[in-house]
Amino acid sequence: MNKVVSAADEAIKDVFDGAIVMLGGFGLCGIPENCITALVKKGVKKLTCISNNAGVDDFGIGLMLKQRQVKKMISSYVGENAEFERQLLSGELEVELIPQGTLATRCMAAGYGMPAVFTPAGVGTEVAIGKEVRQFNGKEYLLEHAFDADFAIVKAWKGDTDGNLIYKETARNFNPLMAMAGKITIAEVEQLVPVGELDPNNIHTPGIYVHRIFQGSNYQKRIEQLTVRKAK
Amino acid sequence: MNKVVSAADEAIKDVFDGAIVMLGGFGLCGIPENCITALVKKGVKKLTCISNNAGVDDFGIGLMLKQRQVKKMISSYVGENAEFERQLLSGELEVELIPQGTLATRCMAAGYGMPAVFTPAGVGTEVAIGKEVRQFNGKEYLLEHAFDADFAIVKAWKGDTDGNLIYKETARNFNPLMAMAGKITIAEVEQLVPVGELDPNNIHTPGIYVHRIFQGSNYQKRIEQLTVRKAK
Amino acid sequence: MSLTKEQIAQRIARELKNGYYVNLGIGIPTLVANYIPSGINVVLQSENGLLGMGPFPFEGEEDPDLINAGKQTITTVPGSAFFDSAMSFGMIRAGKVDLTVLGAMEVSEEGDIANWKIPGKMVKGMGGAMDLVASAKNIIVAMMHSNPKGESKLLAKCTLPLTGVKCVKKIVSDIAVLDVTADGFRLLERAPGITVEEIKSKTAGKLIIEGEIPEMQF
Amino acid sequence: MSLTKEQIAQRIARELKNGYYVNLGIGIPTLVANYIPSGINVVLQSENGLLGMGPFPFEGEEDPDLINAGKQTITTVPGSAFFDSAMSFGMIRAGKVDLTVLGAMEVSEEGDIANWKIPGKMVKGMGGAMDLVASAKNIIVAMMHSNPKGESKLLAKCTLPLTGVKCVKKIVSDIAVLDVTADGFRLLERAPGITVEEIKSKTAGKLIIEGEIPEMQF
Repeated sequence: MNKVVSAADEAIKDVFDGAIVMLGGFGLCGIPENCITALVKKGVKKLTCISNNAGVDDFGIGLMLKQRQVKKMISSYVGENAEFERQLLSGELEVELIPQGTLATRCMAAGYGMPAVFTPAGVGTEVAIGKEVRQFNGKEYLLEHAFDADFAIVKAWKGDTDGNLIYKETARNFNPLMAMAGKITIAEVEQLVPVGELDPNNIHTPGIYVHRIFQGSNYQKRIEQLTVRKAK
Repeated sequence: MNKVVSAADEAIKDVFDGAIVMLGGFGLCGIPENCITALVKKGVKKLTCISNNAGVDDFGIGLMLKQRQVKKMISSYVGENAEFERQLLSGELEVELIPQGTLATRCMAAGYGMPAVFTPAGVGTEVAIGKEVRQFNGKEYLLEHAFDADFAIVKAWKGDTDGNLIYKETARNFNPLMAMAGKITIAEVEQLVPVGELDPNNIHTPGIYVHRIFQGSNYQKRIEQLTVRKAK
Repeated sequence: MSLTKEQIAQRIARELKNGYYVNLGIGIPTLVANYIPSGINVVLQSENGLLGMGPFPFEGEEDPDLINAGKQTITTVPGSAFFDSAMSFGMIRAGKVDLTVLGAMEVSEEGDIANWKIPGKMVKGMGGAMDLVASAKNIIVAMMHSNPKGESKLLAKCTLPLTGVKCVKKIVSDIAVLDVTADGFRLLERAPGITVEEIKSKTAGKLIIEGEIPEMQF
Repeated sequence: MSLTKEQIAQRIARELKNGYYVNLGIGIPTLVANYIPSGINVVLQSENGLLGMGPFPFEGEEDPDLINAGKQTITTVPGSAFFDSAMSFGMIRAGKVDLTVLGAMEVSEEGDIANWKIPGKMVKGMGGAMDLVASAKNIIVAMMHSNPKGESKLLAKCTLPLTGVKCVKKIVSDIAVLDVTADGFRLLERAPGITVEEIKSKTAGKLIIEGEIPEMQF
């Protein structure tokens, strides 16, 4: 079940204007750098992007914002960049802010074939406006619907040619959840290995969820907040 | 955060008459053999057991059935043993049969703090009787509630002293789901290792879910259906 | 001549397409794995938590931690992955499994299926069958056309408690291949030497016969 | 004297109990990790997918794949585990995290909290705050008692858009420690040199003062 494609351009070739696209990563950690570059190059427009964050001015989804490729962002935390703010305030960009756990769970729900889930996040706040509230065991929950994305674009550490994926450390974040949730799931990996090389006990995303995989290149892996202790 | 207890007897010491107890495993694969032996020895009674299967006559939960310790079984597939059938037909034992995926998902829901989930399994069948049916995108789903178990007793392959767990092959099955779902979670492991020895990327059950862990012993690991090919 | 169980499995195997992820139920469906056409690459899912199921192990190489949903000892193929039961049924529910093959006691002309319970007899449970039939996008049933008493198992309405409603897409029985359509069972093929008349007489539910019905070739 | 940010963190650290799993928010809460009392063993959860967060890495040892929810480079301690964001918020929602410490712009006497949005200003989002406050069983807020204009941030009702309702259990401000009870803010301790009168004057919501209010010791 070989899922290998040559590179990012080929992997994202059918992402169409107006598509709903999930993009993995938390901040700039674990983002599909190669695919974002390819999407910028392709110039596809009017995208709805589901991603926890929106990148920074000159990296990540920020690059797509700069090209005005994004019609709507669905995120939990945005605005680490000036262009984003400008487009938002001018009305060029639509933003839907949702709690981070709700975002994660709506991805998982899609991957698990659950049409909707209940979460207490946002009860009594403006997030609850227009949503069904339901009590279980004396506590209130909001009904939140599974996402329905055309494409999920994720970044993994290792992957095999069958599409099995393993993530590294906190670069895992939303990636395995989105990988399950796309109608078409595209994975870029730091290390593409032959089938059989990954321990089947340690697979985070089974290949059944992945439609295309390729060996990424030139990862920058930018650090947003470098915090260190002085020498030992 | 050391969670280590000496042995099964100590691990299950507060399991009380009438408790709701989840037991991991699929058939006899990945069952908490040591804890079952300890529960039989302790003689605790009137248990509600949530487990995919009910063991065989002389092994697994079958041993508890023989001692008439089980008031109710919640399972997807039972009756590989004669004593079970006798108790069921005589009305000594109550059985609630639920679809396997529903069983798994109700465990997961408990571990994820989701009070209820929607699944299409059982729509239009007797499983749906008395349950809320709801349509999403033209398809019908049943509302199924999270389990609320006093104890979850699971078996893992490797575990560290902080309670982090790794399962082997298909002995994983319901174990990680139940591990998340117990008010008290007890894990027995084939290999108990010092903290720091397991790769944090490969943990299946983070220690936060586990309250007690011990090194199991004398695993029989019985095979229910031995199927082989003749010599190479 | 009616098909043997092996021939039913062999016929079903022709429905496999390259790249399919497939869940094979217990019994005849399991045999389908033995007849996968050459050039067709499929991955077998076992709902107890495995993608990439291989054949039975060689004698002495059985591993008690490695079983299929029928609790049989098995092996894995390269590229396999293990996961928990929630993810397993999650991928089934989300439609990631392309084809499910399972047995049935009864199928109705609307595609309802009954295969888990006979009232009055000991009930062992539905296992994963209800999840599979409610979720799979493509369900093929492997079954005998009639029960041992000679009564049709392809009915207008099921008489046994249902496993799922309006879900079966295709039936491969010992005497025929049929699609389940909005209008009833549509006869596609007949077993070698079996006449359309015989199939008609053994099908209690609405049977649609259009044009020439080819004979299966083995 | 008002407490410094470090002292607020230090005072909150005294609330930690051995065996606690703790989620520390961005800002003052992060500093709590520096003041964990000796003999108290806690595990830090970072909601982007880590249990067992350690201190910042030594210079040159930073790993871009290893960050906390504030996007800062971090390390892990032995026994750590990585997981996805759904499991991370799942364990929070299921009450497995014993304590959440976070900042606030306003807290009401009923325990409502506002900390994510100021109308008219650029809104960056709630991140994981709404999940945390809706789910945690024990929430301590680290905050300044008054805003820069000198207005109280402990109110009868929040004026800013809410993050969560009736969830805050305790507040450690720069001048006081208070429990949030069914009857209002209950004063527990005052900062060194701060009088009860001053706390009274700076608390807009209902304040309960019973008996002698001890001074915090550092």
